[in-house]
Amino acid sequence: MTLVLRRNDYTLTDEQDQLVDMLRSLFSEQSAIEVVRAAEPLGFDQNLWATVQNNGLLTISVPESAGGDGGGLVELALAGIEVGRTAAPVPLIDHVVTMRLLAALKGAGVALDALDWDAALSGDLIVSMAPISTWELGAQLVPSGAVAKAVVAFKDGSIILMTRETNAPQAQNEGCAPVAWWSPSDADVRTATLLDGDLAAGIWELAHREWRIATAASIVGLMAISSEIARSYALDRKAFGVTIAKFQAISHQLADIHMDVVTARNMTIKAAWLTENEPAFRPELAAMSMAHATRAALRSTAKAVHIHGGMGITNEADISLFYRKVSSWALVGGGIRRDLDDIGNAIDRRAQELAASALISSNR
Amino acid sequence: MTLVLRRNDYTLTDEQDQLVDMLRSLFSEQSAIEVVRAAEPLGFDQNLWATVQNNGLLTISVPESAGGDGGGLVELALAGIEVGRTAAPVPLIDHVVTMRLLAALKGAGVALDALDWDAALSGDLIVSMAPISTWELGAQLVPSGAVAKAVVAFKDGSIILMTRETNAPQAQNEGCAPVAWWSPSDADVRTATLLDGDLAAGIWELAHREWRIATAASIVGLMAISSEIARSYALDRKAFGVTIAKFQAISHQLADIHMDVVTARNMTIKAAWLTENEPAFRPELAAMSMAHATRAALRSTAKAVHIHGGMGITNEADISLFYRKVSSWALVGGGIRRDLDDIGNAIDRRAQELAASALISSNR
Amino acid sequence: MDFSQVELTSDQLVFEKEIRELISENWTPNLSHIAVDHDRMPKPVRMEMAKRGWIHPDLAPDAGGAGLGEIELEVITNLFDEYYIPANVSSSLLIPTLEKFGSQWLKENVLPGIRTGELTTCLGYSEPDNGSDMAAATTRAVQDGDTWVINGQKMWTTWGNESDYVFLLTRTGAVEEKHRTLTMFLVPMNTPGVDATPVWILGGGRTNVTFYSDVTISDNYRIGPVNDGWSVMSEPLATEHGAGVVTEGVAPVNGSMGAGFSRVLQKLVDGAIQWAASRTMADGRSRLEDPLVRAALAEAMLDLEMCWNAEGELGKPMSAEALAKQADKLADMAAPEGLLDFGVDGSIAAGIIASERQHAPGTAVYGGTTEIYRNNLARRLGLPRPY
Amino acid sequence: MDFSQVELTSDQLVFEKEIRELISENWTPNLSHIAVDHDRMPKPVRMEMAKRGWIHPDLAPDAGGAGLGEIELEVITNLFDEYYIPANVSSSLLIPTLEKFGSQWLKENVLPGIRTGELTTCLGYSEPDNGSDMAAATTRAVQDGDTWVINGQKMWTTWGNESDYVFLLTRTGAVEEKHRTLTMFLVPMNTPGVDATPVWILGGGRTNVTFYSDVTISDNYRIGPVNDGWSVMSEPLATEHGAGVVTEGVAPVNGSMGAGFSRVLQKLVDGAIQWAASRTMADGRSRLEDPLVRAALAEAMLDLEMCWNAEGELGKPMSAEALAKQADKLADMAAPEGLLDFGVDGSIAAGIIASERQHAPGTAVYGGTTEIYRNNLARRLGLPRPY
Repeated sequence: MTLVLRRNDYTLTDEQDQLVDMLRSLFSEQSAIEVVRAAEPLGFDQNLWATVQNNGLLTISVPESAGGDGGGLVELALAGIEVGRTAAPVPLIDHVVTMRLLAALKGAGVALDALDWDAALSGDLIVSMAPISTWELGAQLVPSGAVAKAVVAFKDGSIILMTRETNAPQAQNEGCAPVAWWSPSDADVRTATLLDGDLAAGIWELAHREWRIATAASIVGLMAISSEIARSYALDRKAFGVTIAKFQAISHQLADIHMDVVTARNMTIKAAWLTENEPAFRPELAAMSMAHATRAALRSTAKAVHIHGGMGITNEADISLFYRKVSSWALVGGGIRRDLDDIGNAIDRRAQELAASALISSNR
Repeated sequence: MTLVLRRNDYTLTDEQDQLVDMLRSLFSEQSAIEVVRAAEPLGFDQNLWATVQNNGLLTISVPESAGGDGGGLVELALAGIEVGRTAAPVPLIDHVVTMRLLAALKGAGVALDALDWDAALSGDLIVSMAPISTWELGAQLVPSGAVAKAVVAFKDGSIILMTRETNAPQAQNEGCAPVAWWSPSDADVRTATLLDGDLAAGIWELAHREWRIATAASIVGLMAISSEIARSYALDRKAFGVTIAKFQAISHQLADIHMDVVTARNMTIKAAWLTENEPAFRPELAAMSMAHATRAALRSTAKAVHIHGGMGITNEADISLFYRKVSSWALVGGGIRRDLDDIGNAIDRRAQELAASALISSNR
Repeated sequence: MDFSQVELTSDQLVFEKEIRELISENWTPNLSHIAVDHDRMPKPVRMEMAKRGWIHPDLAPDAGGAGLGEIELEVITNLFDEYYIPANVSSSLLIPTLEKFGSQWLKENVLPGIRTGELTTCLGYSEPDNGSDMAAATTRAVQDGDTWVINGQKMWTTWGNESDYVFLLTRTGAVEEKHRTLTMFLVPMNTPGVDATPVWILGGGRTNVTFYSDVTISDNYRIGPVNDGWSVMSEPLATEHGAGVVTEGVAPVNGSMGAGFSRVLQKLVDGAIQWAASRTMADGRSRLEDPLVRAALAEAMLDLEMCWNAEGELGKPMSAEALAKQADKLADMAAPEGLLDFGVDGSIAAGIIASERQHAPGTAVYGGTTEIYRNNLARRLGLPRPY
Repeated sequence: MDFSQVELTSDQLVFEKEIRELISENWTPNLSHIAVDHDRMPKPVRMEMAKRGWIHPDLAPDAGGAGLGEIELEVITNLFDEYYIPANVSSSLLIPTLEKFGSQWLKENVLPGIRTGELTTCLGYSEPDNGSDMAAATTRAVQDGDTWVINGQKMWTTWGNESDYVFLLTRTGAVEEKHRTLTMFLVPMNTPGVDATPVWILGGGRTNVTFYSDVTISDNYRIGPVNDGWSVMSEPLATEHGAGVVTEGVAPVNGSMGAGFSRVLQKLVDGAIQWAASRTMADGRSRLEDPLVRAALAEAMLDLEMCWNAEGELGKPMSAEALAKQADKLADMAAPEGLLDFGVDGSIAAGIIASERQHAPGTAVYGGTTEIYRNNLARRLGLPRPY
C-alpha cells in the first residue's frame, strides 16, 4: 500500500493574475451598478456585451482548434468570479461554456450546419445550454435562454441543437436573469440532433460539469462583493454611538460570510483545475462546487442584507440587488437537491474503496 | 365555508400544577446528579425505582379499568419533563406507556397470560415496548430493554409480547441508557402473539404515538435543565473581568436555547392533549413533537456545553451529563428521519384539502 | 389545557358570514399578495369595517368599536388571511396614548375617527442616521406662539403616503440631552410641507421617507408635555395589545409576534405541496411520492408547527428565520421553477416561493431586528444588558 | 495552481515504508481511537521516531531533526492517520522560544532532548478562574536566592501526566499589574510538589489539573527575564509552524487549523458509508440505495470537501462545527444503532458516530473557542475589537 498525495496549490499564475486584473477593471468600469439596474428586468445589456465581444473575452477559454485562444476552465472560472462581482448583465458564462461544448463536438467530427459558427464565436449569435435537460425532457427553463438564439440540450441520449429566429420570451424572475422556457416541440424551434451514443453522453456530462463550475464561480463573485459591501457598511454604520462592527452579533456574521466566500472560491477553482486536467478524477467536484456556492451564497447574501438592517431590504441598496441575483443564478441549474444527487456517485466509489479496506469494518 | 377555530390554551389545571410540584420535589431530592452518576453505566437505580413505585407514580396515567389512577397522556408528558430534568435513572416513561398499551389490549379483551399483571402494575416487573418494530422486524434495540423482562412489539401485523427470565445485556452507549437488543428469535425470549388485524395496528399506532410524545417530554426536561444550568454558568463565569453573559455571542445562544425549550415543551403537551382527547385529529403531532424535541435538544444541549467553555466538556460538569443523555434517549426511537417520514402523512392530507381549494392553484 | 374546536355561536356565524360578504363585495383576491404585512387594508373594505366598529372591534361600541371578544378577533384575522387581504390598519397601540396624553382638542376632533378607523395613522420615529436609537432624533419642532414649525426627515414611515396622521417624534431642545428634549405630535399628513417619497423594498412592498419642511401646526396637535415625548412614545410599547379582550384561549400562544409570518409560511408550504402534487417524475409518479420532496415538505410543516408553539416576543425572530430558511429550502426543492414570479408560465402557485424569498429578509428587520429581539429575550431571562 | 498527484521519489517511498514498519512493530491500531487529538504518540513509537529525527523532521539533522520537507511531513501525518495512531507530541512551537529566551543551562541540557523528541513538554497557562485571560494568572513564583518556589494550580494541562517538562506561566509580582509581572519557567514534571490529577472529557480523552506545592527549582529553569513572561509566552503564538519547511503546495490550504478535525470527519463519513453498505432495507436493497441516506451522506461529503478548502485559522471553527453537525446528522441517519459504543453488537464501524458526537463539542473549545477564532477572524478582516 502506498500513500497517494496530491498538491493542493491554489496560487494563480502571473497570466491568471493579469487576466483577473483586466477583467476586474473592465467590469468595474463598464458594469457599474447603474448599468446593471438599467439592464433589468431582462438582465442583458447590449453595450456591455459589445464591450465583452470587443475585448476578446468570449474566446479566452475556447480551444484554439475551434478558433479560440485556448484558455481553459480555470480561466473561465476566474472570469465567472469577476462577472459575479458586478452582477454583469451579460451571458458570458453560458455562452462560453456552450462554445466549449460545441468545440468538443466539432472536435469529434460533428457538423454544425444549423449554426453560424463565426457569429457564435464572435458573440453576435448568443448560444446557451440547458442544464436541466440532464434530467428532464420537454419544456424547460434555460439560463440566458431569453437572449440566446441557439441552445444545446441533451435529450433521449442525444445532444441536440435547438435554434429559433426570434428570442424566446423571458420567464420573469426576481433576480431578473434572462431565463426562458425552451422546448424542442415549440413551433418556433428547429431541432437538429448533433450526436448520440456514449460519446454524446460523455461530452454532455463534461459540459454540464463545466457549466456547474463556471456558474458556481459567478455565484462566488456575487458572494464576494456582497461580503465586501456588508463589511464596509458595518464599519461605517453607527448605532447607539458606536460602529455596529463592534457587536459580536454583527462581526461574527461577517466572519461566517468570509468563511463561506473563501471555501466556495477555493472549491470552485480546484474543481475547475481538476476537471480541466484530470476529468476522470473525482467528477463529483463540479456538483460539489455548485452545491456549496449555492448554499453559501444563499445564506451569506441574506446575512449581508441583514447586517444592513432596514437599509438592506430597500431596492435602492446595492446589497439587495446582489441578494436578488443569487437565487435566479443559482437555482436555474436545478438546485442543490440535484447537485447532491450527483455527489451520490462518489458514495458508491467510496463504498467500493472501503470494501477493500481491512482496518475498519462493521460488526453486525 | 365556515372557519374552524381551535382553542390554544396551554395552561395547566391546579391538579396538574400540583403533580408537577410533587414530581419536581421528589426527583430533585431523590435523583440528585450523584445518584444519576452512580447509576451509570446501566442507567438504572433500584432505590429510585422503589421510590417511584412507592409514590404511586406508575399508575398515574394507567386507566382505572386496568387498576390505575386514570390520569392521561398529558399527566404522563408532565411527568416525562420532570424525569428529564434530573435525567432520572428509571424507566418510568417506557414502563407507563407500555402499561397503557397493555391496558388497551386488556380493554379489547386480550388475555395477558404471559404477564404477571399485578407485578407489572406495581413496577416489580418492568415492561417496555419496541418503537423500532413499527418499521423493522427481527433483532432491534429496545429502550429500557436492559431492565425490562417483558417487551411489547409489532411484528408482521400483530402485537406480540416478548418475555425473558433474565435481563438482556445492555448495549453500551455514551448516554448510559439501559438499551438492549431484543429479538423474538433469541433463545432466551418467549414470544406470545397478543392481537392481530386492524385493531392491533390501531392500538399499536396509538401506543407508538404515546411513546413518542412521552419520550419527547423527557427530552424537553433534559433541555430545560440544561438551559437553566447554562444560564447560571453564564451569569457566574467571568472572562476578561466581566460576566460572559454580557457577550452577545453567549446571550444570543441562551436566547436561542430558550426558544427551543419553550417551543418543544409547548408542542409536546399540545400533542399529548390532542392525542388523548382527539386521537384522529392531526396524528402527525406525535412525530412532530418527537422530531422537534430531538433536534432542539441536540443543538441546545450542545450550545449549553459550549457556553461552559472548557469546563463543559469535562465529564465532571453537570452539563456534560445531560448532553450525553440526549442522544441516547432521543435516537433509540429511530431518529428524526423516521419522524419526518411519518409527518409525511400530513402532506397527503393537506394535498387533498388543497385540491378542493379554489383560491390558489398551480398554473403549469 | 384545551385545544378543542370552538363551536361558534349563531351570532358568531352571522358575524363570519357578514365579513365574508363585506370582503367579497369590496375586494378581489390577489394571489400574488402574500407579503401582506407591508400593505394596508384597502379603503373600501376599511370604510365598511369602520362603519361596523370592526377596525378596533374590542373597543366598546360607544368608543368606536363593537365590544367584540377574542373569537371574533380571530375570525377577522383568519378571514383576512383566507382572502389574501392586507389587514394592517389598527391604531390600537396609539389610542390609549391619545386618551392619556392627547390635547382636549385632539380627543374631541381626531380620536373618534381614529377609534372607528375612518382616520388612519402612521409612525414617524426613525431617522436616516438612527434606526433603532430613537433618542438621537433630530427632526426639530420650534414653538412660535400657539403654533409649532417642524423641519426634518423620517425613515420607514410605512403607510406615510396613505395615512391621515403621523405620530411624530421631534426634538425640542439640545440633541445632546437625548431623551429629555423630545416632544410628540400628531401631524395631519395633508399639512403643507409634509411629503412622502416611496422606498420600495424586496418582495414588492412600499415604505416611505417622509420630509417635513416648515410644517406649521397648531399646539392642539401636541401629545403630552413639551420635552416629555420619550414617555409618550414609550406608552404604546407598554400597552398590551388587546388587553381589554376576554381571553378564551383561542389566539396563538400568548399572541406570538410572529403569527403573521407563520400564516405566510403556511401559504408557502401549501404552494409547495400544490407544486409537488401537480408535477410528475420521470417514472410517471407524482412528485409528492419523491422521498426527498416529502422530507423537505415534512420539515417545512414541522417548522410551521414549531412557530405556532412559540410565545410572544420570541415568536418574532423564530418565525422570521423559519420563513427565510424554508423559502430557500422549498425554492431549491422546486428548482428551477421555484425562481419564477407570479403569473409566469410554470410559476409555482402564486409565485409564492420566489416572492417569499425576496420578502423574508424584511421579516427579520422590521419592527426591530432579530438581534434586538434576542437582546430583549436575553434580558427577560435575567441576563445583563449586552455590551 | 496545481492539484496533481505527487510522484514520490524513491527516497520518499523508502521513507514511507520505514514508517509503516516502525508503526506496525510498535503499535496495534485501536479502531475506537478516533478522537486522537487528546492523546499523545505512544512512547515506543515516539522513541523510534526520535531516534530518526522524525519528531521535528523539518529541523536540521544537527538540531535534532532530519532536514525533511513538506512531502515527508505529509507522509507522516497521513500514515499516523491511516493507522489510527495519535500523533500529538511536537514541541515545535516551544523550540524557537527556548532558543531565544532559554538559559544557557537549558539550551545545553534540555533543548537537545526536546528537539529530538526524547523529552516531551506540556503547557501550563490556564487557571481555573481564567481560561482565556492568561494575564490574570495567579500561580506564584517566589525567588529565594538562586532558586524559585512555585505554588499554584493550572487547568487544561493536557499530557501533564506524561510529559517531562511543563512550560509554566507564573506570577512574580502584583496580580493587578496583569501582564507586566509574569515570568516563564520550564519546570521538570518530576520535581517534588508537582502533581497531575486527571480530568476526563467527553469522548474519552484526558486532560489534567496540575498542582504546584512548594515546587522548588533552580533559576536555570527560568525562560527569559523576570517579569517578561508575557513576551516569552507570546513568542510561540507568533512563530509560524513549519516555517523552515520548503513548501511544495502539498499541505492542506495554508495549513488549515481544522485539518485534524477534517481527518476525523472523513472517518465518520467512511463509517457511515460502511454502515449503509452493510444494512438492507425492508425491500432487500442496500441502505446505500435509500435516497435519504444518499442525501445525508452526500451532504456530509460536501461538508468535508468544504473543510478541506478552508484556510488557516478559519479552518478551525469551520471544521469543528462541521464535525459536530455531521455527527448529529449521521447518528440520526443510522439511528438507533448510531448511539452504540465501539465493540457493542451492532455498533457502527468503530462506534465512531457515537464517540464523535461526544468528542465534537471539545473541538469547538480546545485551543480557543470558536468565538475566539471568530473574533480573531473579524479582526483580520479589519473590524474593530469587539466589545
